[in-house]
This record gives sequence, structure tokens and C-alpha cells, in this order.
Amino acid sequence: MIQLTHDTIDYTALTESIRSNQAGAVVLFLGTVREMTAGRQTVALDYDGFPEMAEAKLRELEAEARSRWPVIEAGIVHRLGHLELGDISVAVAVSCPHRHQAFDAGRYLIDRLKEVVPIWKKENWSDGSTEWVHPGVDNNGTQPQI
Amino acid sequence: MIQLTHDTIDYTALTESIRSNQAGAVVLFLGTVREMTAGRQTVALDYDGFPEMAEAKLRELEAEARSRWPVIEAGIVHRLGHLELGDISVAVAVSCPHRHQAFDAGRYLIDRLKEVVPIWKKENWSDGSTEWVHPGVDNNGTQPQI
Amino acid sequence: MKTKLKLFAKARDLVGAAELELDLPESATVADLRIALGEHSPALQPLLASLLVAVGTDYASPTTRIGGRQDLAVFPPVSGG
Amino acid sequence: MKTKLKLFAKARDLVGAAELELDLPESATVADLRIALGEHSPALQPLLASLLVAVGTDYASPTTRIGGRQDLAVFPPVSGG
Repeated sequence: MIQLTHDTIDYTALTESIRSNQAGAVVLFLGTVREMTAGRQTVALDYDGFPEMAEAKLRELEAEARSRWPVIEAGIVHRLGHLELGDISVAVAVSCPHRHQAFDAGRYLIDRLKEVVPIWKKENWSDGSTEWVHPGVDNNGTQPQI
Repeated sequence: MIQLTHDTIDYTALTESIRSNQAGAVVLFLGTVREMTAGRQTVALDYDGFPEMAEAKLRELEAEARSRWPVIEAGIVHRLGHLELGDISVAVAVSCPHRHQAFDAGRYLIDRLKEVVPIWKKENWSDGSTEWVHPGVDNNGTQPQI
Repeated sequence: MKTKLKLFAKARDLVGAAELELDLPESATVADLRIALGEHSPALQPLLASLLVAVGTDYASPTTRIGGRQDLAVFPPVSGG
Repeated sequence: MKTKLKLFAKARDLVGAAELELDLPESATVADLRIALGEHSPALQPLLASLLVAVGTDYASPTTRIGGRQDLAVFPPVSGG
């Protein structure tokens, strides 16, 4: 199951969809909205996405994981829109015969998702300011000094 | 939540119990009854345990994980008794500020559980035979040649 | 040639539009698009060097010809998850 | 001294009992327990070298004195998860 949604992520349904008698191990990763980031307080996040490309890239990532590990089933759901503290922004679930395969594949999927899938988050800080998060670009939009 | 149970493991309740606004990452591991092991077909597993010691060791493992990673919440539930194919035998859930911490802590907990927690499984093979699984001890109960 | 592109996240906010039409020669590459974007929307200038360009649902390489395409997308580094 | 121990998994099956009482001197160690167990239940012989011993809820070291304890447990290598 590859899905983008504006609704609450049902990670139980996702997990059930990837369970299998051929798998001895299931790993589920949830990204959740954390209150503190580098000493600053967040009150909410807004996620924007380019849906067609995001779904295409998620499918490619699933194919990459399957080429590297004996994945039985895998699923990724990413939420878009306005998220409050503690809300789940992303769920990655994978089943494999053995546990280290499932841990490695799950970690690979979320690491790669953060590198290549066209989704962006905007911080809503507790001081009322907002800020797009664009790694490698500083707060003023200029390239950081290396 | 550290628990041994003879009932179906409610991994959703476990996961909800370890979610936190302080965590950006949740990792859930499920061990499930796999049909094929080294080319042999299983129809069911029976888990035996030494409950008081198993719970004490699980608490020690949680403390070890907390000493190594910034764990916000952690929970482990292990099932005992008769399990059918696909049933969940163990659930490990951990929340941390960042994802690699949660992956590392979750993997550590299940790896250590398999080394030190006094729980044993008995295979019910499809040919009708049964066999306790005791790593390092061969099928006849003798020590393997090194 | 009329070249259409979608904008996302901070790029959209700085330009003040979700879509944009630029006139580019057919031989225009990603580098040419960057220059044209900076001229069209000076507010994008500080973000320009880090912008990513997609053709359809794939990242464009620096030498991909994009002049006249209707399925371009331009956006800053991703931060999903 | 009367020494009580619980048995688990294949050790319990081979002995045919979940609990056992052995007579051991107070100074008896895990090594002595192993010998006494093998004499009491020859069926355990092939498993003997790999058996683990717990006192209360902790693994006993080879030199732990266990004679007269009522809270011992003896079991083969674990396989939970």
C-alpha cells in the first residue's frame, strides 16, 4: 500500500496489510510531530506535497527495498495538510522472513523517503512564526556557508 | 508496558502507550509465526516461559536501552502458549526523539530478548513431530561439534 | 516556447503562484530555467541555487532539455517524513 | 540440604517433572548441581553441558553457591521472540 492522505493514518490497517505467514518479522516506523526541535517549540506542522511524483517515488523506493532484501510485503503512507503535536506524519511497514532484514529495509525506506520524495513541511513555531524546512537552505533562503 | 500474556497481542494499544509529543520516531517490531524454517514446514509453535524471571529480564533490557539511547517510552509484550501460523509472538515498541535512535533501540531490545529472556519455543512440524528450539543444542540434545 | 511549471513549498510562497509559464527555447536546460526563473521572480534569487527540477515524475539532470515542456515542477530540497 | 528447582522446556520433558528436589551440600555450586542432575535423571545427560541455572530471577555464575536454595531454575538455551 502506497498512499498519500489528508486523514489520520491508520497504522494498524497498514500493518495488517503487510503481515504474512511467510514473514517472521514485521517492522513499523511512525514519524510523529515532535514538540521540541533544536530548543525551539513547535505547535503544528503543515505538509505540502507533489502527489503524482511523491507516489511514483514511493513506488520506486519499495522496488529498491525489494531488490535489496527479501521483502514479503511493504507499505508506506504519508500524510499531507495540517498536523498537530503527536500526530503521525508517515508510516512505513515492512515484513521479511528475518528480523534484521525487516529493520534494515524499514530504515532504508524512511531514510530514502526523506531524501527523494517531494514532500515539504512548514514549522509553526510557538512564537507565531512559520518556516519552511528545506535542508541545506538556511532560514533566509540563502545557501549555507560550507 | 512489560507484559507476558496468553492472549492475542494488541500491538495498537502497545504502540499508543509509547507515543509521545517528545518523540519524533516510533519503531514497532513484531515477531510472527513463520511457516517455513530452513526448508521445513511449521504448523504451530508452543511457547513456554519462566514468567517471574522473564519479566525481570525484560525490565532490565528496557533499563539497558534507556541507558544507551534517549528512549521516551518503551514497551515489550511476549505471548506464551499455543500460536498458529502468522500469530504475533512478541511486540517491541519504542519512541525516541529521532528515528535512528528508535531503530537502534528497537533492534537492541529484540536481539537481547532472544539472548537472555527465559522463554522457549517448541516447533510443531507439518510431519507431526515436535521439537524444542534450544540454540547451540542439536536435535538429539547433544552439543554440536565446533 | 511556452513552458509550464508547478511550484511547491517556499518556492511557491516566494513567487506567489502555484504555476508559472515561461518562454524558453526548446534547447533550454535546467541551468537556463534557473536563470529565467530568477529574472521572472527576483524574490526566488536566494533559493535559486538549491532548487530541484522535475520532468513528469522524475528529477531532471542538469542537461535535460526542458524548453516547451508542460509537465515541469520546481521546488526546494524535500523535508517529508 | 534439600534444594528445590524448577525445570523448563526440554529439560522438563526429559526429566518428566516441572519441579525437582535434590540433596546438595550448602557449598554446592552450579557445577555440582549439573553432576547431581545427571545422576538423578540420566535422560538429561545430552543436555547437561548446555543447561543454564538461575537463582531467583538472575543467572547464576559457575561459582554461585546454590546448595539449600529453594528458588533455583534450570533450563536449556532460550529461544523466545
